[in-house]
Amino acid sequence: MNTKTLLSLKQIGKTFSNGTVALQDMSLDVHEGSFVSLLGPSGCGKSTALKIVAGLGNLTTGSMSWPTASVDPLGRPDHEISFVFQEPTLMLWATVFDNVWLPLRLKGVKKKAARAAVEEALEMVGLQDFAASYPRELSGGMKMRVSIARALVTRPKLLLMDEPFAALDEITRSKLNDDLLRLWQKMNWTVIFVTHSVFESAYLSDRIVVMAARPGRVVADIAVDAPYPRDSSEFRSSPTYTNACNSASKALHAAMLSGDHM
Amino acid sequence: MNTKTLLSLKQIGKTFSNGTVALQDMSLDVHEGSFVSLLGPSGCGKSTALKIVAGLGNLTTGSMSWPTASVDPLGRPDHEISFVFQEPTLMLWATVFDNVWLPLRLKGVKKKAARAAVEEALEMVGLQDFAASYPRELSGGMKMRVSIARALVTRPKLLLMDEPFAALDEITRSKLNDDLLRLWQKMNWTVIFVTHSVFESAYLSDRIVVMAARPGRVVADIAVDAPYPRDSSEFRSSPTYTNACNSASKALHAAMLSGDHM
Amino acid sequence: MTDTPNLPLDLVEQRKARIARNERIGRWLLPIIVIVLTIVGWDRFCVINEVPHYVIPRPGRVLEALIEDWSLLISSLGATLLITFSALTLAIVGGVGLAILFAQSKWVEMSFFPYAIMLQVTPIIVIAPLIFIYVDSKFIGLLICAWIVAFFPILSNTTLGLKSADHNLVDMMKLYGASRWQTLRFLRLPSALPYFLGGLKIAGGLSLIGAIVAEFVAGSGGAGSGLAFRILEASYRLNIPRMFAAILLISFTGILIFMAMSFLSWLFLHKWHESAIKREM
Amino acid sequence: MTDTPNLPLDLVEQRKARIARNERIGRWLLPIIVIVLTIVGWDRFCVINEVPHYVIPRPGRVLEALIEDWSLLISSLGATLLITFSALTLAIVGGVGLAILFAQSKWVEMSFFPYAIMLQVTPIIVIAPLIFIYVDSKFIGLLICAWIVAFFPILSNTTLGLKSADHNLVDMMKLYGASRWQTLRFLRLPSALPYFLGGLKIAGGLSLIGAIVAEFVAGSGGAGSGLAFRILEASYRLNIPRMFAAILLISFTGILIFMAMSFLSWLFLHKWHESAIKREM
Amino acid sequence: NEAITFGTNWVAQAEHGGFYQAVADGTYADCGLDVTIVAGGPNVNNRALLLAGKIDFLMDGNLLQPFNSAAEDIPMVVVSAIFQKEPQVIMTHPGQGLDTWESLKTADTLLIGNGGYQSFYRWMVSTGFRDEQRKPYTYNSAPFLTDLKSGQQGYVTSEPYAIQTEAGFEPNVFLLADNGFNTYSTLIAAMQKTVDTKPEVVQCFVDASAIGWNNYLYGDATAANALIQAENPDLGDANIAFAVEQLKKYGIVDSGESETTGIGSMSMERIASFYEKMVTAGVVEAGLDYESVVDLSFVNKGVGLDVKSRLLGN
Ligand SMILES: Nc1ncnc2c1ncn2[C@@H]1O[C@H](COP(=O)(O)OP(=O)(O)OP(=O)(O)O)[C@@H](O)[C@H]1O
Ligand SMILES: Nc1ncnc2c1ncn2[C@@H]1O[C@H](COP(=O)(O)OP(=O)(O)OP(=O)(O)O)[C@@H](O)[C@H]1O
Ligand SMILES: O=[N+]([O-])[O-]
Ligand SMILES: [Mg+2]
Ligand SMILES: [Mg+2]
Repeated sequence: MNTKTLLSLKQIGKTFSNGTVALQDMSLDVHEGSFVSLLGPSGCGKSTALKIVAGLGNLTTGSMSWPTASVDPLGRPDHEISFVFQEPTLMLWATVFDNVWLPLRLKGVKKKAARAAVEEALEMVGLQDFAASYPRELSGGMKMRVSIARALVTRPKLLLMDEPFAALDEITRSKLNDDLLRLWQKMNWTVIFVTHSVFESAYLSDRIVVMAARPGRVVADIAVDAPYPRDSSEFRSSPTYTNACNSASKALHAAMLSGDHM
Repeated sequence: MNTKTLLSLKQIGKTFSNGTVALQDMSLDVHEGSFVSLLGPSGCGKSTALKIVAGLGNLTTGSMSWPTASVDPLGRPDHEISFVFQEPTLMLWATVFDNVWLPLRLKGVKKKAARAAVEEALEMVGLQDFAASYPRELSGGMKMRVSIARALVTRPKLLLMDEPFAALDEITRSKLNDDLLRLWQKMNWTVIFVTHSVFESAYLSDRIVVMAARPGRVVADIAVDAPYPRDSSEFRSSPTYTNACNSASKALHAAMLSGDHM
Repeated sequence: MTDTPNLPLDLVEQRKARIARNERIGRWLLPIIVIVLTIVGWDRFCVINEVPHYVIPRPGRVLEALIEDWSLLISSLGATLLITFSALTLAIVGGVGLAILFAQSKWVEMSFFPYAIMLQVTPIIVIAPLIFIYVDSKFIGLLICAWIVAFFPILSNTTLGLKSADHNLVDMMKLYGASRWQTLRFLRLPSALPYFLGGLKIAGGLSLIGAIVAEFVAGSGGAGSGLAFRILEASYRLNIPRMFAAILLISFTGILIFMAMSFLSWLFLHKWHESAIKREM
Repeated sequence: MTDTPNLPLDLVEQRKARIARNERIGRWLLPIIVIVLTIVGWDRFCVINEVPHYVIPRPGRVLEALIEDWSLLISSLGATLLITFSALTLAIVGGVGLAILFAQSKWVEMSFFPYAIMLQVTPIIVIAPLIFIYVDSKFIGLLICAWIVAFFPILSNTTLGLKSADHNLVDMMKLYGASRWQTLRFLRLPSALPYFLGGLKIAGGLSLIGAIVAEFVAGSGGAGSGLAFRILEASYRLNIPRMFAAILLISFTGILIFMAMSFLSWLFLHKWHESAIKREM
Repeated sequence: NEAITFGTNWVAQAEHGGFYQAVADGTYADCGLDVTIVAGGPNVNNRALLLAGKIDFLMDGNLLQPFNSAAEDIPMVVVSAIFQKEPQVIMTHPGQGLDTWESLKTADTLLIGNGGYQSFYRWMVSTGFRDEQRKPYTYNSAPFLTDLKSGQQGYVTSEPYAIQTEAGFEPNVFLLADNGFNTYSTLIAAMQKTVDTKPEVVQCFVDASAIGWNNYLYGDATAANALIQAENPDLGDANIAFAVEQLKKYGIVDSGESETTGIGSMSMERIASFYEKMVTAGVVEAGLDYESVVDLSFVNKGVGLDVKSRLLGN
């Protein structure tokens, strides 16, 4: 495994103009090729943190750096980032195909050249038959899957996923979990993955970061020391997995109590 | 427990104009006071079925009746129905308070008179501090919780919930699970609850209905014969629970294979 | 809904279907009834108040004039429509072009929007002579006048639409490194479409009005002159039925243009925009 | 962002802040530069082309006229503004009222929208005499004329807006048994607000133009007459600097009205609508 | 006193002087009328108000409109002709080869308003002018001033003055009336019904207007001018003075027939001759009962001649 640092957040803070302190003094180093899960109560700042990493928001305090990438004057790295937003965020006026094609299209890939990649991505999320549909003709989970396909189609260096599987049934979800892991290994991606499922985080990631709410901050950083590929049933009954789940659960409980949440 | 039939779907079918057969020959009787979970792969027609029950869509075939309620000429029952949509569906121009107040407001309840009820509902979902916020100032999970509060504030006879807790962390989710069960018992509600979690469905409901996709139809109907209130840890280790989970999982797997899904 | 299997629908569904059918028929029947009533009302008004024919002619007389002067009126209509559609085309190009320009930066918008407003509020009748001092072609002069009247709604609505793009999608564009132009092309323009088409519905009528005002102000007469001239002439000659016939023709044209714009709207939006999709659930 | 704790921001954040500051300054500076350049350009144009003062006067002369005739012009402006704002008020009431009526059913819309279009496309100059036959008060006559010019954009945009309500929210309203009126009040009207306000921006200028056109068409002169009459009179008397001064006053007023409408838009939308919220993420 | 309204065809001007004079000095009131003058304007359509019965009398520019009334069966009649000559002129720049009426036919551009285009210009076309020469005049002289090879319509009393004072040169002025357009002008028209039911009112209005005009032209016009200027504050004293001078110089109001039969006089011969001319020119159709739209019974009675001779001291 790689230990170069891809991304480094140093005591970042984000305060919205209505006074909400979404993040405070959050520090996090993400290694290249790692799979980091972000776990935390609703409203603790996970989405905010992800957007900041993606370069979509201004910091109020602190700094963010990309030690191994060259950056432009505004601090954006020169490599590909993909993002599965928490909401599907589809273009309503475009078909499923065109929605997934978009990131390629922005790079100048023509429809014909993009077809294979788009269809592969759609197949992965089980929507090969809906390429010509419009978003309004899809169910909630199907929309989310289009969004996932769109993120995967570019083969990014860094993949940010904000609760991508929350709207999916467990079988689809576990299939996609495995697909994602396979791709991640094959492509040597780095993934930051927001989830609400302790089990999912323990199964997928090599590191679980638990956050507490208002101010959003890191309260636990749990390594899941198990090699990939992980055999599903075997790994799920291993002590590493159980320990990781337990630590994460405990940290989450503690976080719930420490924040002003509920 | 009550055995009067509240709602009866007889071989209902729904075909969209693009040819998608969302539902076909779906029959379902829902007893008064029962807690029915709807489980099924993404895109199998759960949301469609719920909307039809709510009177928000036309049937293509079959019929729906309310044996114990008087209905208006368009077949709508005279009692209250609440709906937590799959998406938050908030009024962007209104504060959290006003969003939750809405159903009461539509009944002519003035702001002052509604305050206590609205605040109670917000407290239940942990958003008492955000009454004055606008939806855009909330995280994804918080928006969903506002939507849940809005559904609970009216104390409906029939509560339809479309994956209400999917966007929530597990701790919040289990708290809301318990709150919901408590309210359901106290108020003698009838609940139809769409979820992707087999565990959640087994824990909450007295009946699990499993659907298969395209055409959407009922493929299994599993009773969960355990008394309420259910002690969380005790019930979760009971054979009833384990059996229900297993049957549901199996049915779901079978459904995945039988539908054209993935 | 297609291919309804042959299962019996229950009573409620039948009732809903009946309501839908009535709605469908009413949508066409009621307007016709209203039109007929209007015409009858107009006729009764003239008769009961003994309105002289040279003040408001009775509908029959206007119809006669319409038939009698048909070829004259229709050729004038042609001339007016030429200006109208040329002006509308320019209004679309100009309005959308300026909106895109203004969307590039607050600076540009704040610097040049005032000039667009000045154009909108300056009465054509005042600047027409100035235009004609510097523009030799009469057609181009008329076009400029009609354009000035028509472009603003498109500009204003499109500007609003370009700003109304979903910010999550804007973020997504940014993330994938979309250029300014790509963001415009793939996100802002489609988002602005409903607003633009709304502006187009307004501008359609305005370009007709603009063409007529321009002719009033700047159109010399003679062969090949437009409907405005026919109105002026008929009014001067006290041939009031013909004047009304010309006005009716304008109104009718306006309605046709509006319907064309509405159809265009439907064409572009019915797949996805709330205002145009047929609700199925 | 409020209450920034005193931690050092790093270079990138400093750069972003600098860009934002430049943007803020540029938003005000650039328009001023453009205005100055325009005035200088106008002056140079007049001098280089030796444009006679009675065709296009140099800016200085217009300014002189503006100062000299200030009291005359300002009282005329008052008269015009009275019509303008009365017409705008009526346009809002009428436009929104009709839009609400039309939103009630496709029947009503299809039956009466054509009449709205007819009003829009009928040249004021033609129907003004008819209006004045049946309306005795000159003020009311002018008002009707200006209203006819201004109401359509509000009607059209509001109608579009009422139809653009999120269908999930429409479903929700239905579910909770909202009456037609409640759905309108709590859902459709707020959803239509951005569209309505867009229409208002167009109608603001149009009601000014409408007031001026109405005065042109129907206003005899005399004390208490509006800017249109001043323009006509000045033009007739070849007092071109005064004419330009009056036009400038109109333009300036139009810009002020637009700014007022924009402010109103901001006021109603900045809390929630994409087009107006300040992005923080 | 009976309240009546009189609609003019333009904003208050010296060309309306006599009417204001009769209002100001009580001449109308003396024969029982309370007259309100409703000023017109470039786009104001007072005719519609007359036809709809909203005003009692209308000032008509020339005889073409009454002919049109005859063609359209509109029961409107002309009861007096205050101006013996149409004051309409064509102006050109001096020294541009456009110094005679005939040479106007070679001008590149003639700026003629919409009304003029519908009336006198159609006669001009019949005499060799061309449709293509015409461009619309919207009461802004800038296009004329910038194009030296152009001509522009105007009232002999107004536009030449504005040109002289603002543009600084004296334009060539060609009075239409002196070049064959021999219509009466500033006609007083009323609906037939008014003439039939209230002849005394008509007579009073016609007579008092004639007296008013005599007083305005030959006596002390201060009160009338004050009324006019109250209506139209932009009109300067010099402007009025110029207008009155022109009215006299060209014999617009008082020349020919009127010198013997009084201001307002009309003769059917002259009307017939104008009608024939217009028929020949194709401006109006042949065979109209044009006599039906003129009623000579209120004029040609020498009313006001006494006032004139008293004021002129002979
Ligand atoms: N635009 C905004 N203006 C003000 N406050 C905001 C804004 N966006 C987010 N917040 C606040 O910031 C905090 C963090 O929000 P964020 O969306 O990052 O939470 P999250 O961890 O993603 O929650 P969830 O799991 O529910 O999606 C919340 O308290 C929210 O209310
Ligand atoms: N407006 C529509 N037009 C056409 N097809 C539609 C429309 N709405 C839904 N569908 C189709 O109907 C099927 C059922 O959709 P529905 O939303 O009921 O699924 P669901 O079970 O709720 O799925 P999920 O768990 O992903 O929310 C899907 O295949 C979808 O593509
Ligand atoms: O002069 N107008 O713009 O109608
Ligand atoms: Mg989030
Ligand atoms: Mg669903």
